Amino acid sequence: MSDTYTLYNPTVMEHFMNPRNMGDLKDADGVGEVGAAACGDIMKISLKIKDGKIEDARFKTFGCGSAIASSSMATELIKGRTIDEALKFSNQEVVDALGGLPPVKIHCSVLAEEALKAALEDYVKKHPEAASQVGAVSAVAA
Amino acid sequence: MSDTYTLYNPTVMEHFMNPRNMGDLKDADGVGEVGAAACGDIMKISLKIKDGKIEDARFKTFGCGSAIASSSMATELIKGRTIDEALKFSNQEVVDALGGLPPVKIHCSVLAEEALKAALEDYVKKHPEAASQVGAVSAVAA
Amino acid sequence: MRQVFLDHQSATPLLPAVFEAMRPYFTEAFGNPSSLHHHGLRVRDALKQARQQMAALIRADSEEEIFFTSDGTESANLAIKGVAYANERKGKHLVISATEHPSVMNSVEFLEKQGWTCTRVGVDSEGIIRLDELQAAITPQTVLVAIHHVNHDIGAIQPIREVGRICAEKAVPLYVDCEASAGWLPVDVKEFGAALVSFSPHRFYGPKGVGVLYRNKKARLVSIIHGGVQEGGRRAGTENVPAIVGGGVAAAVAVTELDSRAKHVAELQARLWEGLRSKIRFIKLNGPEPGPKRVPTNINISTEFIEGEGQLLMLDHQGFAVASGSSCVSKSLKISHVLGAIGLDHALAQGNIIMTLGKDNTVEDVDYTVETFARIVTKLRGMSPMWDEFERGVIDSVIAPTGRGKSFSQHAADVSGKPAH
Amino acid sequence: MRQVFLDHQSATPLLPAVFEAMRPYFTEAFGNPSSLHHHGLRVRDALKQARQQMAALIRADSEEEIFFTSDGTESANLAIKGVAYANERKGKHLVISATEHPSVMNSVEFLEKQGWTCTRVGVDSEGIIRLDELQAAITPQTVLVAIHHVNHDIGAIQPIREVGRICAEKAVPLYVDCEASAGWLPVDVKEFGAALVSFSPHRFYGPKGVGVLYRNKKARLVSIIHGGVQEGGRRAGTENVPAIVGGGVAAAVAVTELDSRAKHVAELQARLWEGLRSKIRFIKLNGPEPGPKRVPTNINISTEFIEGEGQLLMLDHQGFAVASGSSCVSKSLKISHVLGAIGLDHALAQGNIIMTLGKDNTVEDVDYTVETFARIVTKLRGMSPMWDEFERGVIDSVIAPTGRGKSFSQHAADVSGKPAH
Ligand SMILES: Cc1ncc(COP(=O)(O)O)c(C=O)c1O
Ligand SMILES: Cc1ncc(COP(=O)(O)O)c(C=O)c1O
Repeated sequence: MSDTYTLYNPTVMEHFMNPRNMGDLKDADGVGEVGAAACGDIMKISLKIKDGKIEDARFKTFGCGSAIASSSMATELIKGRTIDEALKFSNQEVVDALGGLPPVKIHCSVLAEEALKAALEDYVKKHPEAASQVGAVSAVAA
Repeated sequence: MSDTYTLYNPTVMEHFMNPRNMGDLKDADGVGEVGAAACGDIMKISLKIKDGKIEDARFKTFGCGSAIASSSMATELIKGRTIDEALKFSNQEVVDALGGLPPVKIHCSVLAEEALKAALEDYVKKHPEAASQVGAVSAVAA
Repeated sequence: MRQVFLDHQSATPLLPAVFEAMRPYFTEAFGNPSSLHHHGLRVRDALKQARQQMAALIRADSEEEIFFTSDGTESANLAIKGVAYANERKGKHLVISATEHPSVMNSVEFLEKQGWTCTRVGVDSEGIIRLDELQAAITPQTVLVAIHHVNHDIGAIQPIREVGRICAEKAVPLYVDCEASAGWLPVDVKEFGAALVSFSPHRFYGPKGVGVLYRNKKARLVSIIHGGVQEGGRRAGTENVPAIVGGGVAAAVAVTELDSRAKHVAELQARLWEGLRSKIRFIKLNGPEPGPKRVPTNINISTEFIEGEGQLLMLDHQGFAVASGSSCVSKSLKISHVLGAIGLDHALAQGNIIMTLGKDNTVEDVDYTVETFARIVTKLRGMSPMWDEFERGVIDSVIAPTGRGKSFSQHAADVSGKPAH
Repeated sequence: MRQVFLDHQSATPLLPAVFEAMRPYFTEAFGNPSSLHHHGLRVRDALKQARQQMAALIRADSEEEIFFTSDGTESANLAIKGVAYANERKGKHLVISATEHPSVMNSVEFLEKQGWTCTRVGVDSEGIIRLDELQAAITPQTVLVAIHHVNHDIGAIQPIREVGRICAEKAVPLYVDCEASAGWLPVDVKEFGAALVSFSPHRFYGPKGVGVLYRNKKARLVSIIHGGVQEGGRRAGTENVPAIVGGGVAAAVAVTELDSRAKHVAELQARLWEGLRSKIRFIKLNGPEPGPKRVPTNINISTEFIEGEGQLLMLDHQGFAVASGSSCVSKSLKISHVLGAIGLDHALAQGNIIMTLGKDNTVEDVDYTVETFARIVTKLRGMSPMWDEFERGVIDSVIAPTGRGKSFSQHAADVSGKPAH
């Protein structure tokens, strides 16, 4: 049956079928869109940031099940974090929180990390006043 | 079951299981023993000849089922024939009378022909007086 | 949950009659056909009957032209390498189409490493081989032409009689991979002018574990799996007797049911494509329209702005089994080379879904599929940044261009910093 | 008629539990393991379990070291050619024993045509490999040593641990063909020091249609059947799911029953040989005496002055299934190369019979076999000119020479005008 035999583990499947934070944020403070050339996945993350903290996050993803689940999980994890914390975010957190991804799909979690960082970078570009708080951004994004 | 699925056809099997003319002839007039180098088969045919006619024939064979069946059938066929007729004997008669042999086993019937001819040759050697009747022997045996 | 199986290209359930035919060969008639005692001879007889049944399916003259392998892949390997090695002194050039199955493509690649050369003949946008290119590709060094009858991905039926005529003129043996057609379309080795033909009963309700290779006696072929002298010295190894027996019965049933099966799936195929096209915008059929140029089992579509694996997973979750040629579903992370060969846009290749019909599918299955699939497309487009960007005029549709925005490939290259393919 | 099956080397009936395990995979769980939907994933899980069961039988660390092929022959081809091709740049020399199965011998011959060289290491008169010769045969160019665990014809158990030690010292991977031992003798890939091990469940009450290749992750191996990326890219082609599942269950049963099966057949083996030797004159056991150097399933005898096929046929007619290494039973009309390698006299090789015991054979079977066989020997000797000539002192016995007469070979040469071998 469909529930017993699935390509991904139940957590991944649950995030794929019922993704959290799907959509766009009106008046987002930062938006990042990244793509994986080989696989054709495209991921977009929008952030609402207030007082150096991520208040809200949304994603849209063109990609496979694990790409959708990864963006769902990444936006879940990142909410409430400070920019500094968010800059240290690693794809491994997504993999762990999802209870693992097939080896060939790890790049989906990397894409989620990249989309998040692109969104933070966009935020800093649009909010130069925040640059002091997020000194590390350019280093990371370089 | 053993009767339904056999390596050879029922005629061959019958001649193998119940060979005709098996044994040696006391006071044979001609005995021929031939062998096939490759396969290791050895076949011996003894003949009783009277008035230029084969009165009786016996065989002994070291060899596979089709070698035994071929010698049984060859001795059956040859009985009652004149020496001249016997000299024209061909392995194909054995194959036909047996209702066919697997291609790889045709050489067994050839061996039977050879054993018969060797026995006839032996007869002529031992009975030079019969040479006139059997002018063709040396040509055939050569 | 209601189950709709639309992946008959990858698997078919065993016919009950086939299972019953196989059953005695597991425990009762368990002999080895190489044995000389009655246990062996009994199964040897059974293999002979299966050979006759296979020969009848493809209208071969004699069961002695039928060799058993383990699957369609091995049959293709044997055809390609077995002919190449047998004719090494004559020449070391092969000709294949650009859309052959990987079992052919990769056999050829292996030979290329060993010093052979190969010309891959292109196909048109429907996936039909270019006969003029084929004609030009054959050289005096060519020892084999390999053109499949029907393509596994897009269902395109190749003009095999014409191919056969060209090969006959040039006196080069033709190998026709009939894996995607045998049991569904008539195959006639003589009409095809084929020296070799392969197929596999697991594609038409027979068992896994057996492949068939027909070889015309005039074609030279050496073995590629070495050992004992099973299969007339062309394939060593203990024969998979139950599967061979079952495959023979599946072939016999296919001979009698071929026309009715083909008619049934052709009706469903037309209805399925009509339903999808009318309910879903920005959807494209890959390969020829349903009709004489397309195998009646296959529908291959690209749905724009969404990716194939997601579609497949959501369909699976709803009880629908389908396949996809998207790069995300392949272990190699590459799109199907067939979609590449017909020049399909990369974005459309990513949105690929393959539905293959079988004799047990119904009109209700088809309507239910269209309805469910339309809902899934809406859901996935709602999640897709591409759909949003298309609606906002940032990127354009390939299927129905609006004249606004850049291409998906350009956009993907912009966001990833690298070209999309 | 009473049936006594004494050809377990060529075939074993399926265990009922194995058949039941396979059954759902024909019609219900008929999916293709490459599919991403639940039909495919379900059978993928089943394959994983079968891999674990296979790994357990040979004490491999991980199921990821298990690859499925179609039979023992293909596994041997993959081991030999797959390692040879993978290490082509390192060297092109192989070492095997002179008594390997044809699947090994002929794979090597094929490679020899492609530029490889091979040293065939001799065996003693019992069929045990000469370790000093092996040691000397390995060169810096050697990329693989292939020595079987147990010989298929004469049941000789090779000193694999010593072979493994030599290979480890020389840092050359060792491939051990365990087709004639797995399921009957303990196989431990690590104790053996084996980089590759092959076997096939049809030899221990599993189904035909599946072979197993264990490969230690450190050993380089490329695929020889090309196509899709099944089996971790090591074997393309649709997996034979029911057979793999059944093979796994057969392996699991073998793990638990190995000791009792081995003990049972060892008792029968001793009784059979004791019975034959005491009832029949001029009979010889080929290979080691029953005991630690001989697999407990196998009795290989030569009965002097009569030929093997005839013995086999008469036994079959009485309901007994056996095999023979005589040239008359082989399609190539050659005696088994194993009998040649142990230096067996040609006449004795012609009189060869192989009886292989199974778990369902009984003491009564054995006694009945001895009795029937003795009668058949008498009948055939009565028909044999050789027996007569021996009695008359024209030719001598090889087994118990009397000092009178010439050898069979000399006699055969004399009557045929050509040497006997
Ligand atoms: C056209 C074609 N050729 C060859 C094959 C390989 O056959 P098998 O899966 O039996 O190994 C396939 C399998 O799908 C196919 O579609
Ligand atoms: C020692 C040995 N290796 C390999 C094989 C070949 O295995 P299969 O018959 O499964 O192809 C056999 C078969 O009898 C064997 O005995």
